[in-house]
Amino acid sequence: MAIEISGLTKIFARVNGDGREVFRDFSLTLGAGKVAALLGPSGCGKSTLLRLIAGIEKLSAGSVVVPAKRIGMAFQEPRLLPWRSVADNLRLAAPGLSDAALDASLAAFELDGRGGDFPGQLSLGLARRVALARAFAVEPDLLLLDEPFASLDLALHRRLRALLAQRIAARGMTVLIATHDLDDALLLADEVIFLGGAPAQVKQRLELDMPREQRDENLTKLRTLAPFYPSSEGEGGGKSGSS
Amino acid sequence: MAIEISGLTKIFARVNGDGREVFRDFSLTLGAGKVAALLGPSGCGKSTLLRLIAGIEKLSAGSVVVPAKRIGMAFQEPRLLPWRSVADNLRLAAPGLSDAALDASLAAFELDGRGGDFPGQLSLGLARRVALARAFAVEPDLLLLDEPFASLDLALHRRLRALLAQRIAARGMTVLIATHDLDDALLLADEVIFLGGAPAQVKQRLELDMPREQRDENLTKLRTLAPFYPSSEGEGGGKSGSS
Amino acid sequence: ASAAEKIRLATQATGTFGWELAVARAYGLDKAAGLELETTELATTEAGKIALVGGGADIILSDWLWVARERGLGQPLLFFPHSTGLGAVMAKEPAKFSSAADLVGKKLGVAGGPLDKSWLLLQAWGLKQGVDLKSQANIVYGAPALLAEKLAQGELDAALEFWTFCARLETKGFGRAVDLIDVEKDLGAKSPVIVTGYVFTPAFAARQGPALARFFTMMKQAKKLIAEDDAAFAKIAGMTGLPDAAGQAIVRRYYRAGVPTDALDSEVADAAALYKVLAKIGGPQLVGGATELDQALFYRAP
Amino acid sequence: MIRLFSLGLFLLAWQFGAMTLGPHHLPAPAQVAATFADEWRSGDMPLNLGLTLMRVLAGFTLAMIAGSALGLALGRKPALDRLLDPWLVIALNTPALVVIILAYVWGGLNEISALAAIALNKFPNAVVTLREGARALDPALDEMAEVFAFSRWRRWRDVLLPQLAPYFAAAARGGLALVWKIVLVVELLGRPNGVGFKMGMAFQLFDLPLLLAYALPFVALMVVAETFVLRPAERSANWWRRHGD
Amino acid sequence: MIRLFSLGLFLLAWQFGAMTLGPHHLPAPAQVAATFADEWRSGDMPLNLGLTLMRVLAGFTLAMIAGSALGLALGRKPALDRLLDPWLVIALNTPALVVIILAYVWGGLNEISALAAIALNKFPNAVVTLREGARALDPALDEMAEVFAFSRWRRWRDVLLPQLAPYFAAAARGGLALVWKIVLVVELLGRPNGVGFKMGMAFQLFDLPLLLAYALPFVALMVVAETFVLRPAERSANWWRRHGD
Ligand SMILES: Nc1ncnc2c1ncn2[C@@H]1O[C@H](COP(=O)(O)OP(=O)(O)OP(=O)(O)O)[C@@H](O)[C@H]1O
Ligand SMILES: Nc1ncnc2c1ncn2[C@@H]1O[C@H](COP(=O)(O)OP(=O)(O)OP(=O)(O)O)[C@@H](O)[C@H]1O
Ligand SMILES: [Mg+2]
Ligand SMILES: [Mg+2]
Repeated sequence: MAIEISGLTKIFARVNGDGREVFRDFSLTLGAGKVAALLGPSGCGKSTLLRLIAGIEKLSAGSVVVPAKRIGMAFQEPRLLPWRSVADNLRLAAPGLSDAALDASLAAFELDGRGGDFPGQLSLGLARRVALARAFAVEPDLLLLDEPFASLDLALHRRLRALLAQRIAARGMTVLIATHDLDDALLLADEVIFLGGAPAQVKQRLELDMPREQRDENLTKLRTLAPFYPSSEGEGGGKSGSS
Repeated sequence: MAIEISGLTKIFARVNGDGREVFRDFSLTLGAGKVAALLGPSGCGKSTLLRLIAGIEKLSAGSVVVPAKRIGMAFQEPRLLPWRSVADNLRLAAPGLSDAALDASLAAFELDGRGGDFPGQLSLGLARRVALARAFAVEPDLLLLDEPFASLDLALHRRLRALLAQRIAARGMTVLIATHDLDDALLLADEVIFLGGAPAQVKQRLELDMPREQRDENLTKLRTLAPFYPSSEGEGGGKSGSS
Repeated sequence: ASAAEKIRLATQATGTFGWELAVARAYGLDKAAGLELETTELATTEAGKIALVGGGADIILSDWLWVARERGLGQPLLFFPHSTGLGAVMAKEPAKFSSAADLVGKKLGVAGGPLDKSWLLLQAWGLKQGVDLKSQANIVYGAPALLAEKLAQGELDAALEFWTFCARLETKGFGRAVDLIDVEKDLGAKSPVIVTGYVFTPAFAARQGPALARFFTMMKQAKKLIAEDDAAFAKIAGMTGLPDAAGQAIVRRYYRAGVPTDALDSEVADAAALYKVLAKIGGPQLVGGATELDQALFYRAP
Repeated sequence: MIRLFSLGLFLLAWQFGAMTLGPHHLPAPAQVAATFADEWRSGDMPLNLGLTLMRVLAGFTLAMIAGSALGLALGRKPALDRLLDPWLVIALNTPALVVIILAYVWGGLNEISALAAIALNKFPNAVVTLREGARALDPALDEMAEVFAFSRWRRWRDVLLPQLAPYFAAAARGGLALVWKIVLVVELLGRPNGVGFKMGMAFQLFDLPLLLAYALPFVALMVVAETFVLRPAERSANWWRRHGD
Repeated sequence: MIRLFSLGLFLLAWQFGAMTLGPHHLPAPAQVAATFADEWRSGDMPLNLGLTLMRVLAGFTLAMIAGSALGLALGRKPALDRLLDPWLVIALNTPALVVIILAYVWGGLNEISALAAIALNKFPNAVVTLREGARALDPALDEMAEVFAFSRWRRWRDVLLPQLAPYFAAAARGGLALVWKIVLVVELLGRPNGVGFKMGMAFQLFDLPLLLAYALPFVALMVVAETFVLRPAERSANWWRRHGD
């Protein structure tokens, strides 16, 4: 069962009265059990799309059909309950979580010994990892990740990306990842969707057939598939890439 | 006048009673008018160090001497006043800001037309740009940036990095940037400080003499100066770099 | 014999009604009369009115002016005399305030507010002497207890008080400057006029006529005991709120003076005479539309 | 407008209640209105209502300003809070009657004692509410204001006040009602005028229409103030909360 | 302990005040204590205090539960709020005297009317405070709970309650004090027992020591409850706020 977005229009109200139209007559289908990555300039509507799919944003027109499923989501900010410990934040989202599973989950996201901390005692990177652990802890059928690896050092970023690839392989789930990192998309996604414009449109779609385990070695080659998207590779800073 | 940190100890209290020691007998001197970049694994203490320098975190022992200066800071989260418009958030921090300067400031961070929005109406990337614009709007002598370019698409990241380099060149200020992106450090800093361990220590210091305007072309060469730090360049995903 | 008939009473905790009931019980008068008295003690007199209107009590103690007013408003209550006790203007040096002219420009406390009947009588008395006390004296309204205290503190020159407070003030060395009994006479009453009485609904009277008669007789006996029998008074001396015998004696003297002695007809005539005076001063606010006393308010046993 | 409809419903319910319960248990709206008109024409109503309103305003302003200031101080300085909290609890729980009597006994039966009694009764409530507000302040925004060296005034107006607004709203709404109720008792016990004085008289006569005629104008005033002042002000102040959808 | 010191200071101030003003203006602590002991021995104090406490508890519980529920509903459903707000303003500003009289007149002079009057007086205050709390709820956390399909109970206990805690604290602290004050008036106007009844008598006799002897035990009780129950509970519930430094 796939996610079907058709004729979607989303207009946000503004103080001065006229609205901001983020989507107009936008349609998109995502296959069940597939991993899709969303890329696009800051403010184009990635988070809004995830929120619409999660059912926490009202649509102005059109329809978003998401088969009733167990959803795991990592918001763009951690969104932990500040008055509950890290362990309790996980347990609240996944009531069935055994103590062993909890410890394993914390360990996987390199949060050992942090179960008793309160969110206010975490660095942003730690808090975001807790939010990731929570999204996985519910054993979701649909996983929505909004910039999952931001605020992490690169080494950690890579380890967690590998972890995600592993888990996707181990357990079929539909995954939607909004990210600014082309590598994340190339290494994880079955399909990369490049958004752009206002209202947002699908600028490009890229299908990736290569088995995920082979992609690491072929990353440089994969990057050439999206020459229009600036990659961090080698081409230097300042001047390049006016989106 | 430089920033002098000597014998700094910082212990955070925890629920179970024993503290978490983030710094123990930590010393560091940063030259006046210099740009320093702080790198280190997530949770090692970068933000805490910036907060100590900004004077909003109490020390447990030691001393942090910061010459009385006008401070501009971009926190790791946007920290805007949700009940004030974007324009008012800037004006409140920089009361002397003329309307023209305000518009120019918004335009520089690609926030045109966003002056009337409230923070709750912005995407995270937009909000973080507002926070950056605010830090610059006060015309600081000391600029503290905590992951300034996170949550931005790469193209925008580069344009803003170039903008920062420009502004540093135009106007002498002491700048301290916490980042996870080695390129940011290599392209902007006079000195790169690699933190690590718990309690945190300076693992490496790297002085960069190359004039900033020549660094873009030489980025690949510069990266070789920090072979121990994983760079996004070409070496592939998953396996590499256990910090 | 059939079970004792039940009458529900609401009394004010510190009032004389309570004393009388206590004596009646102590001497078994209630049993003798075949009555079962269910008393609810309340903290204020107004609470009694709530009790009666809300159906929580059969008999309360109130004044006939209020009953007259209620009748005017369509609530046909009935009244039976209880006491003639009235207050007085009290002062440290009573002799200095014996005429209305003496009160001009003075700070005069008035307990019970602008519609209190003692105050209306005092005004009428003043007007007869050509003094409008309401405008010519410096009037301070307030709760009686508070005014008594203020008089004692010296903040007031004189205070028109209820008789229970007059008694307490006397124990502190204050004296009666103007006695309301004299005022009543001055205004045309032949003898002390009824002030308070038992108030009840006609429905209750119709239902419990015989019991009511026995109740009134019983109360009369109790009053007599308190007034004349020292042993009886000793039983309720503690309820006066005064610790020493001297003070209690003063209260008892006031109490005795308030026991009604006249026949009902002459009481009614005096009341009617005073009503005209009160109606003129109090206005429709006090009496409603009527200018003549509705004499049917006085209950007469069938 | 929905508020008008709601008010109409209230009047209807009242009228219906009066018809079922009888005028002696609940006077009908028309009867109360007639009594009000009489009192207004006689000049009693404007005078007493005016005096009471002035006392309410003065007492409220005094208590809110002093109470908020102390409440904020206690919420932000735990040491001060520990020191003064027992006094606060005592002040909060001392019955109005006691406060009013003591005020009158100490200060004399005059306007100043009355105002002091009013303010003293409301004061601890404002303290308690604003203290909770101050405790719930977001330290992150405080830090931001600190770093950017906000002036005291801007810190107060732009950082603290918006966070405290709901607490102020609660303290003010509940507080205005409380002050009004206290003013009534204060007037009942020792003032020669005002709505409370008049209601005391009405109560002595057990005159329900008169009682309601004096009790309701203030209520009506508050409904009007709520509709035309408080609500619209809150709506615009809270625009940012609605997140624009 | 600082609280003990503060209480000692209070007693000292009281004693000093009594000495300066004289026992007629302010009875000394020892005198009040003696009166209290007398009343306790006679059995009057335990009886009346007990009854009053029960009324306070019952009225408070009733009003807090109903008031919070309605307050939350109004804060989260603007349409309902617009419909019921005028009624709320009316309920909030109707003088206690009027509510109490009407309750007694309609329901008779009994315990149920008394409780209804108590609850009705406090109810709108709880509504107003909790409504502000509900309006200030963070929608981001609500969304999170929605996505993770929190059960109603967990959403309430773990997401909403902690956000509402300061509003509950304010409503409870101010509310307990308010209920106690209303109970006094309710007892004064129509109960044959309780502290309010006794204080009414003491006032009629202008017996200040007796008045204070009945007024203060509840105050003392609240100081004890604050020290040993409320404060420690709040301290541990608010650990997360202190951000561990
Ligand atoms: N609640 C809201 N009210 C008004 N406008 C909103 C709201 N939420 C988002 N927007 C606007 O909708 C547009 C898309 O926002 P969205 O958060 O989806 O962007 P994004 O692609 O996730 O950006 P980023 O990469 O910066 O996170 C932006 O212009 C934003 O300002
Ligand atoms: N208020 C606090 N109370 C307790 N512990 C804290 C607090 N703030 C930070 N810490 C702890 O101090 C350590 C350093 O935190 P800091 O925020 O400085 O890390 P960081 O280097 O900025 O990490 P990141 O890259 O994830 O932002 C972390 O272990 C964190 O959990
Ligand atoms: Mg986003
Ligand atoms: Mg950090």
